[in-house]
Amino acid sequence: MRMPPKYTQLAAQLVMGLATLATLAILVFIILFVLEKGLPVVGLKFLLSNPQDMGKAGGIFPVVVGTILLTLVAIAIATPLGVGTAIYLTEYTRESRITRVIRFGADCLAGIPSIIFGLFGFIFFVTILQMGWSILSGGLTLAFMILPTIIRTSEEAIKSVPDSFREVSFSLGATRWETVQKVVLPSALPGIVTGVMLGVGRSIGETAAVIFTAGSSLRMPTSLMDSARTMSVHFYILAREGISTENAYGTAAILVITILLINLTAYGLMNRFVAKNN
Amino acid sequence: MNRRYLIGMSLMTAVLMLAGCGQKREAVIMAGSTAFQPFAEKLADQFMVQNPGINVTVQGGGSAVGIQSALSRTAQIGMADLLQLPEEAKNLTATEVARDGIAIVVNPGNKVEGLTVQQVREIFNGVINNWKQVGGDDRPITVVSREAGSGTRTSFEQIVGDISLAREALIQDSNGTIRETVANDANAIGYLSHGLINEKIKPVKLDGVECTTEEVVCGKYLLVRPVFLLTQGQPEGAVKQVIDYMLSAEGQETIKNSGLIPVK
Amino acid sequence: MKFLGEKGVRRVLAGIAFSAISALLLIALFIIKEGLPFIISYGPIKFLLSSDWQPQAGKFGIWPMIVASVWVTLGAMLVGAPLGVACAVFLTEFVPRRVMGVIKPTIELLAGIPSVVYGFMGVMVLAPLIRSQLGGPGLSVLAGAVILGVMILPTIISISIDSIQSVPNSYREGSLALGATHWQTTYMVTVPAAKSGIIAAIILGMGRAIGETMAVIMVAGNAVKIPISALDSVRTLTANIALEMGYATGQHRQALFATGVVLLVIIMILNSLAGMSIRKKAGKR
Amino acid sequence: MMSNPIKISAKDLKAFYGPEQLLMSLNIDIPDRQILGIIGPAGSGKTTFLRSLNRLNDLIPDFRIEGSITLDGQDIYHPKFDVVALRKRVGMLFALPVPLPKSIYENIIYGPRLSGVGDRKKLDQLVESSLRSAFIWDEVKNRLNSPAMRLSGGQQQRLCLARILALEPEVILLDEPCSGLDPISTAKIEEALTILKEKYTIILVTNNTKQAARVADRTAFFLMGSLVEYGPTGELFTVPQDKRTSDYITGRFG
Repeated sequence: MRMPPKYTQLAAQLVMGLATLATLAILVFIILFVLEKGLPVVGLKFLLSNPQDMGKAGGIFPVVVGTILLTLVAIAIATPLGVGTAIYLTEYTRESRITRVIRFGADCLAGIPSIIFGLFGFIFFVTILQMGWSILSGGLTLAFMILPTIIRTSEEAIKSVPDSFREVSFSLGATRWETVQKVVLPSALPGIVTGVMLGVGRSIGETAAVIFTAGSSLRMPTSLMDSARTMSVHFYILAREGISTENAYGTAAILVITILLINLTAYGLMNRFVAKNN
Repeated sequence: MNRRYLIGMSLMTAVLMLAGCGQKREAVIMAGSTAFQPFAEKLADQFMVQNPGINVTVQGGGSAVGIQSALSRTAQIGMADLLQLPEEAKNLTATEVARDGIAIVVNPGNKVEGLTVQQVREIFNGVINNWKQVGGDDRPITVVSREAGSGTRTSFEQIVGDISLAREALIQDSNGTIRETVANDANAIGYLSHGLINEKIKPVKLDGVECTTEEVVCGKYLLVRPVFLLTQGQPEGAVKQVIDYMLSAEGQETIKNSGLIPVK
Repeated sequence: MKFLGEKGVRRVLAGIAFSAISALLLIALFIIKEGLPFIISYGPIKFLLSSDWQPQAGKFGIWPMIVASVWVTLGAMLVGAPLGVACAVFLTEFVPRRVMGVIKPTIELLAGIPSVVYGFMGVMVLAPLIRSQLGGPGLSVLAGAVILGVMILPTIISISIDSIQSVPNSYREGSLALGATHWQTTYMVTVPAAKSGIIAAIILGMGRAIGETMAVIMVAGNAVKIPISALDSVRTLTANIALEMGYATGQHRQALFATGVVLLVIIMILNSLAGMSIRKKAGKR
Repeated sequence: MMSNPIKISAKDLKAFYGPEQLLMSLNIDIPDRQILGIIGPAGSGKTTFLRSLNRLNDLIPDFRIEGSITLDGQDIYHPKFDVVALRKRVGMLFALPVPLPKSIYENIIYGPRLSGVGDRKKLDQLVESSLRSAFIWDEVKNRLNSPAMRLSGGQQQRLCLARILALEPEVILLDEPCSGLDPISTAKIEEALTILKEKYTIILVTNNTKQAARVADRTAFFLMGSLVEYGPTGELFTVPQDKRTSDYITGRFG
């Protein structure tokens, strides 16, 4: 049975449109559900005061600080490593056994369950390297975890920069590194930022690996060597242990808002950048 | 971009170095049993009000983490709530600071008020699988247990005896999740720390004895397990101060008020 | 980095490029060191294929967990991959750019929602629904697959969108100019051109699904049992590790690390298969 | 006409891509400050030859070259020869205009800034003079900061030419620079070239034999990787020595 192309197109569009609608509906439902349950608790006071009685009452200030610090450490370590790897793979080598090994390594790393990262981080950073349960241990573990995401997305982004840009740059007397810095990276930036945002998302959202490496102390961290509890861990403990469902949803709502703000900022910066050049 | 990055890195290094030198307060880290963690946090807070020079941090992870971290000195005090400590822990000094009753709980909508030890055994073994067999409605039983190795589960199984858990049993990894699962499922039965009973679930009598602090202290209630603090060698210095505080009248009073059973 | 010179830069980058593989090796080394001796001493076949998991009684068979992991992951891919790819294609090819500009950030926002929130939604909304509508304990393979499938949607969608968008417009124009409809162009030119990115997206999504721990623990029920139907409660390999690690000592602890080894091997096999299929499809490239 | 000194000289030049040989033992001397036109059918090795002159072929894996090319008597394939410096001396204009995704101004100063020119005033001057030399200054002088991508095809190609001029090179390579342009833009580029040859050595690969006849001082005819005929443009087009040349320029094959 062959349908005329026009009807195939309509059918395809309909099916995909419905799929999209369903997907968006589910995702929007989750956001609205969290916000609806969480927003009533949220306020400046909730955000900026210390928790009391294991989080049953009071706010989540130390948790917010812990989350930000942990994510920053993870991103600060993983971004240069990930983007550097992507640059090496696309710009500095040809397809060879080495690149295949590196890619395979990255893919495997992407598949490693967070719990294994947690165990590893606990044995290696916390115990052997004597960093203890700390933001640093947690950040390093998370950096390992988000590294493959950043490598993969940056690689795709860098690959999609047209070769002609590189040729022009070389023909104008640029070295490879200058070409990478001035032409390739700027053009690939939106894709790289997407990767980093995904990485931020994963670090903020991680629970298992964080509990084992950064611990779950509810106190305000005073240095990177202090233990800290992230918002996800806080949510998990509050919700699962049934300490306070309200504060759990409040924490989740703030998580959602935080990520929204980060994304908006990144998009704003990126759009300005793209508009300037195209 | 590179320069900014370098500056960022150097700043971070600087912060790390400061962090290394800046800590003048004596630090005590406690880690282990998730069941005892909330109580330890509360006790630590009270302790630090009286001893501002000592910083006590409490981490979870589970009893095994408590033993591991005490052995590796990642934590000065390990917390374990096992009835019998494993081989690895025999070089550690164990101090019992509290006891904990294990309550058998069902959904508040359940008619059943009490069970015998034999009935509990058969329910968890899967021999009894409908509530009508123990005087309830005609509904299947959803058994909810803890993960293998859990202090609560080990103690529960050892005291009840002869339990080979039904394959269908749902497994939850903490007291809180057992409580939530039983609260959400009308057919469920589970067991949890006596201190965590609330209005969302209903404890049942075991052989006619209610799970209350009084019954536990006078030894009538059967399901009880100890909470140990583990240290390398005899506790001394700040570590001793922390443990002594927990054993003091005030500490034990807090333990009692929080729902655990004091040892003294 | 000017002071490094071209050669210096190359060397630094080569060093960096090995960070991922060294991280992998380091992790694998630790897990294998702790887990492999146990597998050998206990007997690989008994460990992998027996379905008795009773750590207290010294019985360690992980076959039910292997089956469960496969079921839940497959289920999640069945939910996540078609929805995600369809959504990405529709958004890039059939929706005005301006609308896309709003939707894509929203989707990326969802990538940041912690898995535990998805898990909690599963416990509060999905599991009761399954329990009342379809029967069983609610915490089940189905619940796990749906929650994981939804959870990996943002990852799949956002990476797929990026790769579809990077297909040069001249391809589309070329095809349209030859009289193909918009859909034919999408399906015969654009999507094949973006295939490597889409597959990468699906692999990343699958990685997340296999590796997810907390959400699965919350919604799958964790019973050690080979599932017969989608309504049965199951325990995945990851859940097995995370559930019991807190309390495991001695042989039990080794058995959990051994579970990690098995997980690692499964993931490597999956990745090799995926990698092979990409290379085959991509042909000479 | 051969009075100008030799700028570039290729001796026994062979190029390979994997097992395939693209250039068959080529010998050619290119005089300074003239326009050399290279004509020949597709696949005759014109572009390969052109890209060997600034070693852009180095970027292609499996590409290999034998023989020698000298620039002012220096072997540019000598291991110690600085490729980056070479490319600054030998600029190249591609078949399709490729403005970098930056503003017009930034496109022009891309090369100079890499060579370390940081003085704003000097850069401003450089931008104006190179845009003027490429006959595009009047069209863009009021929007130097707008994205180069927004220019029309013909403007983009002249911008690319200006970008090369800003490098102050010695040699300019042009690879079918007008293949995508309208006659007016083409005329502007050709006009620019005839003026530029007073300062630069220009090598123009073209598919359009008439263009070679119009602007080139000397013309070379390539066929299947070999140099068939090479001489002053007038002679090559009026009295070709080789039958294949006359067949090609009269349009009988190719």
